Amino acid sequence: MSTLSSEADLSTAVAGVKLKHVLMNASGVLGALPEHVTRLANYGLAAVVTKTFTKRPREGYGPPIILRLENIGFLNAVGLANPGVGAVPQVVRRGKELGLPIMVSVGGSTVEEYVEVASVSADAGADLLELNLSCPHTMGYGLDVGSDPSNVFEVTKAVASVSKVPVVAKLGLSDNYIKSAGKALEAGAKALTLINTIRAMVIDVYSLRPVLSNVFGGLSGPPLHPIAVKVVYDVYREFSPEIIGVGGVTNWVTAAELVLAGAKAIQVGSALSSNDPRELIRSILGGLSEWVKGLEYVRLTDLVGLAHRK
Amino acid sequence: MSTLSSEADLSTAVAGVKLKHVLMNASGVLGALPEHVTRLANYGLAAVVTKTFTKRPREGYGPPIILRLENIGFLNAVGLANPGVGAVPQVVRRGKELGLPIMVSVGGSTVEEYVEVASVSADAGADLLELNLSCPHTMGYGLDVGSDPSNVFEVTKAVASVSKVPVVAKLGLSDNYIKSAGKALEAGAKALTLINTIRAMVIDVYSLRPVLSNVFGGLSGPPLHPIAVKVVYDVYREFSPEIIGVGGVTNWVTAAELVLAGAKAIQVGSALSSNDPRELIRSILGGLSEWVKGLEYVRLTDLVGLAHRK
Amino acid sequence: MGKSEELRIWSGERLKRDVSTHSIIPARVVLNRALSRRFHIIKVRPLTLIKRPKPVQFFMVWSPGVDELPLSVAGYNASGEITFIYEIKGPGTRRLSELKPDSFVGLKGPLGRPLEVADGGTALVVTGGSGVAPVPFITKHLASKGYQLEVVWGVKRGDELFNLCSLMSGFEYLNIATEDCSAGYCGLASELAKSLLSKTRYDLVVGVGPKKMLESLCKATLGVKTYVVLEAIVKCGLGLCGSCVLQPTDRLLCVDGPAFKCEEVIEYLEQ
Amino acid sequence: MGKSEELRIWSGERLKRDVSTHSIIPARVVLNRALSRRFHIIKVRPLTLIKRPKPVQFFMVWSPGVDELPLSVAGYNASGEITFIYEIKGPGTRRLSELKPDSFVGLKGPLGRPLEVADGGTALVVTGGSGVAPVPFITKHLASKGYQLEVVWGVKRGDELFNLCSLMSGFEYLNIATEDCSAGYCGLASELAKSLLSKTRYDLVVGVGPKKMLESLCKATLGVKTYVVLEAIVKCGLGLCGSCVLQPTDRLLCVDGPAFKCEEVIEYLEQ
Ligand SMILES: Cc1cc2nc3c(=O)[nH]c(=O)nc-3n(C[C@H](O)[C@H](O)[C@H](O)COP(=O)(O)OP(=O)(O)OC[C@H]3O[C@@H](n4cnc5c(N)ncnc54)[C@H](O)[C@@H]3O)c2cc1C
Ligand SMILES: Cc1cc2nc3c(=O)[nH]c(=O)nc-3n(C[C@H](O)[C@H](O)[C@H](O)COP(=O)(O)OP(=O)(O)OC[C@H]3O[C@@H](n4cnc5c(N)ncnc54)[C@H](O)[C@@H]3O)c2cc1C
Ligand SMILES: Cc1cc2nc3c(=O)[nH]c(=O)nc-3n(C[C@H](O)[C@H](O)[C@H](O)COP(=O)(O)O)c2cc1C
Ligand SMILES: Cc1cc2nc3c(=O)[nH]c(=O)nc-3n(C[C@H](O)[C@H](O)[C@H](O)COP(=O)(O)O)c2cc1C
Ligand code: FES
Ligand code: FES
Repeated sequence: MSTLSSEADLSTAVAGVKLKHVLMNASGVLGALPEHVTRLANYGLAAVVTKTFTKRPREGYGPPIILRLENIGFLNAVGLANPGVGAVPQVVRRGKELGLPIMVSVGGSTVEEYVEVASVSADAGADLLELNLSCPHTMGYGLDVGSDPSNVFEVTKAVASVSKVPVVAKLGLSDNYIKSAGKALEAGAKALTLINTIRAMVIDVYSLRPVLSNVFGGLSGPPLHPIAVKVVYDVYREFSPEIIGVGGVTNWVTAAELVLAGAKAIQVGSALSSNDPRELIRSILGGLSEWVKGLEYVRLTDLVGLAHRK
Repeated sequence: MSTLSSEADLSTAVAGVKLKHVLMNASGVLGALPEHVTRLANYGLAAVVTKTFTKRPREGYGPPIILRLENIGFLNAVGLANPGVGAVPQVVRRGKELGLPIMVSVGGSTVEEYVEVASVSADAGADLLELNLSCPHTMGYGLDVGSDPSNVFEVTKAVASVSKVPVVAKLGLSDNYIKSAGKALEAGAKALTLINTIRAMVIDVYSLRPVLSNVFGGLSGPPLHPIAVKVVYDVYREFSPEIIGVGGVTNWVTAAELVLAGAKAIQVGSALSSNDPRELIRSILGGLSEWVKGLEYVRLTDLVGLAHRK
Repeated sequence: MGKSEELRIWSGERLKRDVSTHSIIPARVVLNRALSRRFHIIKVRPLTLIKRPKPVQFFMVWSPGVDELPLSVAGYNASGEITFIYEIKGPGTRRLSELKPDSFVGLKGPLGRPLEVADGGTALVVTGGSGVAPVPFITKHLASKGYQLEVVWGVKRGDELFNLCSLMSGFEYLNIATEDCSAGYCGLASELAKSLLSKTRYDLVVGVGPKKMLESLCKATLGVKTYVVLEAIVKCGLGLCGSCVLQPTDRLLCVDGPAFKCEEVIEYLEQ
Repeated sequence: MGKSEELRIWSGERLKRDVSTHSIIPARVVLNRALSRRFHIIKVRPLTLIKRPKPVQFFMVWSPGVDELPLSVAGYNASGEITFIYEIKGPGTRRLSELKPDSFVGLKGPLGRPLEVADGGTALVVTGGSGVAPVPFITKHLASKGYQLEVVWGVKRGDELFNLCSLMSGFEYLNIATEDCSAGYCGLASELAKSLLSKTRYDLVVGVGPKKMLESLCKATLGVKTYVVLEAIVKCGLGLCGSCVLQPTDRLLCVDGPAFKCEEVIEYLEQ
C-alpha cells in the first residue's frame, strides 16, 4: 500500500481553480511581499492569498498592532499596511514561480480603486481575486461596504464585469450578511469568503488606555469560530454557493465544522502564528484525511454542507 | 484599621437604584424561580436580575441547550424557558425578602407583551426593568427588535411611558447598536445593558449534525469580552449614558475594562458556572478594590469611562 | 503524512486531543443490550481522554440529533470505557437502546460532585427502581475505601432483576426485595432497609432511588451519616439554567449533587 | 475580604494571575538611567510571572499610548526583574528614557528563539553600536554552558563606553575598539575581531551589531560556527504581519531569529 492510497482525497476547486487540498492562508497573514509568498508556500498551503492591496501604499498603524488575548483569540489593527498595487505583479509572479495558485486580496475606498487594483492583479496573472468588503477597522475601507448589500453589489459588479479572473467576495459578520452574500453572487462573484474579523477592543487597566494604537481592532482566532460556522451555514442554506470558510481554524476539527457547514475550501489566519506552521498545516490535513476515511467517504468535498442533511 | 476602611468604595447606582457594589448576575443565569433568587443572593451579588419572562410560560428547547466550548466560551440556546409572567410576583417577593434590588428581565414578541410583563413586574415591586431587546435565538423575540432602532424606540417608549419603575434597555451586537442605543435613551430608557450573546453554532464532526437542539445559539463568555468592551466604549463615547456592562466577565480585569470603557455596573453570566461562584464574586470584588486603591482613587465609579480621556 | 498515524481515531481508535470544539466528547458504543425486562446496559469508549469519573458523578449522554440525557456512571475501567445502566422511560432512552455497537454518542462530563466519604467502617447501600444504576460504581468505591458493606435492592417485579452481583465487587451481601414477592424479601426496599438498620450499626448509609424511599430512609437513619442520591431535570449540567433546582431549597442537583446529606434536602424530600 | 491580600498588586506588588486580558503584561519601572552619552539602562519588574527569557530573546516594550518597541533582554534576575539597555533613536526610545521609577510599561514576550549552542569550548562575542544590549545576557549564558570567552566591543566615540564588565560575568577578556581611537584598539570592531580570529581558534562566534559588521564577521569566520543577531522592524512579533522579513530570504526575524547562522542570512547581509 503506498502512502498516497491510504490518504483521502482532499483536493478541491474554487471558482474553477483546482487546489491540491483545501487549505490556504487567510488574507493579511504575510502575503504582501514575494518573500512572504515563498514562506507561505513552505507552510504547505494549496494556494496563497495576498495581503489586501490598495491603490496607494499604506504604512498601516504603529505598534501595538496585534495582541494575543487571554480568550485565546487575537486582536489586530494592522491598518491594511501594504506596499500598494505597484507591488502586486512581483508578488503574483512569485506565486507562479512556485507553481501555486494565487488569490489577490483587493481593497479600496472607492469603486474605482477596487477596479484598478483588480485590473492590475488580473493582468499580473492572479488566479483569483478576493474582494475585501469587510476589513472592519479602516475607515472608508471594509465594513462600511460589506454591511450594505447594495454597496456589495456595486463593487462586485464593477470588478466582475471587467475582470477575466474569477471574483470571490469576502464578507464579515453584519446584520445583512445573507442579503450581502446574495447580492455578491448576483453581481457575479463566483465564490464567497466568510468571514472577516469582528470589531473589538482591549483596554489596559494599568494605564487606563486602549492598547492598540488604533484604539480598536478586529477579533480573530478561536473566539470567531462558532460565529463563522453559523455564517457559513446560513449562507450555504440560502444559496449553496462556493464558500471559502475562515475564522478560528486551529486544527482539523475546526476545519471540518466549516466544511460540514458548507465550505469547500478553508483559510487559516491567526493560527499561522503557531510555533511550527508547517506542522500545523500537515496535522490539519492529516486529521481531515483520517476523518474523511473514518466516515467512509472518498473525497473531502463529498462532506461539504452535510450538516444541512435532515 | 478596620477591614472596611481598607477597601475601596465599590458602590454604584443604576437609574437611581443604589447598589452596594457593581456586580449582578446576567439575565438567564438562574433567576426564574424564587429558589434561584436565594441562590444568587448567596453568591454575594449586589442585585439580582431575573431570567427573561414572557407573557406565557415557555418550555424552552430540549437538551443539549448549553455547551462549553474549546474557545473557552459558551454556546446556549435555552429558548427563553421561563414559567411565564404569572411567576414574576413570587420571584420579586423573594428578592425583597432578601433585601436585594431586583431587576426583572422583560421579553415579548409584540409591544403589548412587553408592556404586560413590564406592568406585572412593576406592580410586583421590581426595582428595575430590563428590556431584553436582543435575545438572539428566539424567532420573533430579540434580535429582530434590537437591531432595528425604530423597534427599539417603540418598545422602550411603550414600556417607559406606562412604567413607574426605571427601564433599562438591553441591546446586542448589531450594525446599528449606536443608533439603537440612542433611540432607547430617547424613548426613556434610564440605562443600557450591553451586550447580549452573538449568534453562533457548533457542528458535531462525528454525527455531522448541529449539536444544539435548536441548531444555533448565542455565544457568551470570554470570546465576547473584547466585543462587549468595544460596544460599551462606542456607546459611552456617543451618549455617556448609564451602562451595565456584560460579556465575558470572569475576573476583576475583565470587569475593570468594562468600567473604563464606560460601564457603571457589571453583570456576570457564564462565569457563574465556576466551581465556586461565591468565591468568584469575592475575588472580582477584591481585585476591583485593590485596583481602585492602587490607582489612588476612592470610588470605583470615579473610573467609569476613563479610557476615553485623552 | 508523518504524524497522521496518531490521527487514526476512527479505524484504529487511537486517542487524540482536539477531537471536538465543544464540551461533548465523542464516544463509540462498545456494547448495548438488555439486562432484564426493565434494565439495559451500555458501554462506551470515549475517543479522547476524559477526566476520571468518580461515584456518583454522571454524564450527559447525547444521541446525536435526538436528545441528551443524564446517566450515572455504573462502571469505569482501565481502558477508559464507561458503563451506564438505564431504563427505557421515553423517547431518549428508547433511542439509546437502539444504538448499535460502533455508533457514536456524545459525552458531557463527568458532572456533579463526587461522593466524599471518610475511610472505613460499615455501610449500607439502599437502592430501588432505576436507582440501581450507579450502585456498582458506588460499592466498588466504598470497598476500596475499606468499607464492609451490604446492599439492599428493591424492585417491583422479580423479572426486573439482573445479576447485579456480577457487576459489583467488594460488597458483603446483596439483599433483594420484590414487591411482587417473587424473590427475596417481600416488600419495599425501604422496609427491608429499616429492619437491617434496626439490627446492625452502620457508619454510613447511601440511598439511591425514588423520592419516597429516600425520605423514609432519611427518617430511619437519624444520627447515622446518610447520603441520598437524587434525580432532577438536568439540562445544562453547569449550574446556569436552574432546571435542576431542588425546590424549596436553593440546591442545584447538577453542581451540588447528585448526592446530598439528608439534612440538606429533607424539605425537598418531604414535598 | 479573605483572599484580597493576594491581590495587592499595586502597593504590595504581590504576584497574581489574571492581571491582563491580553498578551501585554504590566511591569513597573524599577530604575531607568543613562549609562553613557549613548546608552541607557532600564530595569522593570513584571506584575505577574513571565516565561523565563533566554538569550537572545526580546520583548516588545509598550509605553502606554506612545509606542511599542522591540528590546533585547540584557539581564534577568532571580526576582524576575528584566533589564534592557537602549539607545535613544526616536520618539519611542526618547519616551522610554523619560519614564520614572514606579511608572508602568507593558511587556510582550519573551519573543524570538533562544540562541541554542552546544556545550563548552571557546567563544568570541563581537558587538558594535547598540548591539551591545543583549551581550551581558549572552555572555552569562555562554559562561554557564562552559565556554571560555572573549568579547570585542566597538563604538564610534570613547564617551559611548560604559562599564560593560560590571554587567557581565564569566567572560575571559573584554576588548574595546573605538573609531575615534580614544580607547582600546583604534578602528572597527570587525577589524579587531578579524585579528583575534587569525590568532586564536574559536569554536563559536556570536556577532551583534550593524549589518556591515556582521557581514564582514560572517566572511571572516567561514568554517567556524557563527551566529549573527539581527534587527528588523518588528510589529507583531508573532510571524503574522511580515514586517520583519529579512529580504531576499523568507526568514522572519521575530519567530526564526533574532539569531541566525551566517549561511541562513548571508544574502540579506550582503544586500
Ligand atoms: C443525575 C442523574 C442521573 C441519572 N442516572 C440514570 C441512570 O443511570 N439510569 C437511568 O435509567 N436513568 C437515570 N436518570 C434518569 C434519566 O435521565 C431519565 O430517565 C431520562 O432522561 C428519561 O428520558 P426519556 O427521553 O427516555 O424520557 P422522557 O421522560 O420522555 O424524557 C424527556 C426529557 O425529559 C428529561 N428527563 C425526564 N426525566 C428525567 C429525569 N428523571 N432526570 C433528568 N432528565 C429527565 C430528559 O432529559 C428528556 O429530555 C438520571 C437522572 C439524573 C438527573
Ligand atoms: C529584536 C530586536 C531587538 C532590539 N533590541 C534593542 C535593544 O536592546 N536596545 C536598543 O537600543 N535597540 C534595540 N533594538 C532597536 C530598537 O527597537 C529601535 O531602536 C527602536 O524601536 C527605535 O524606536 P524609536 O521610536 O526610538 O525610533 P524611530 O526610528 O523613530 O522608530 C519609529 C518606529 O519604527 C520602529 N523601529 C525603528 N527602528 C527599528 C528597529 N531597528 N527595529 C525595530 N523597530 C524599529 C519602532 O517600533 C517605532 O515604532 C532592537 C530591535 C530588534 C528588532
Ligand atoms: C494580522 C491580521 C491581518 C489581517 N489582514 C487582513 C487583510 O488585509 N485583508 C483581509 O481581508 N483580512 C485580513 N485579516 C482577516 C483574516 O483574513 C481572517 O478573515 C480572520 O483573521 C479570521 O481568520 P482566523 O481566525 O483564522 O485568523 C487579517 C487578520 C489578521 C489576524
Ligand atoms: C444560559 C444562558 C441563558 C441566558 N438567558 C438570557 C435571557 O433569558 N435573557 C437575556 O437578556 N440574556 C440571556 N443570556 C445572555 C446573558 O444575560 C449575557 O448577556 C451573556 O451571556 C453575556 O454575558 P457572559 O459572557 O457573562 O455570559 C443568557 C446567557 C446564558 C449563558
Ligand atoms: S441543569 Fe442547569 S442548573 Fe443544573
Ligand atoms: S514582526 Fe510581524 S512577522 Fe515578524
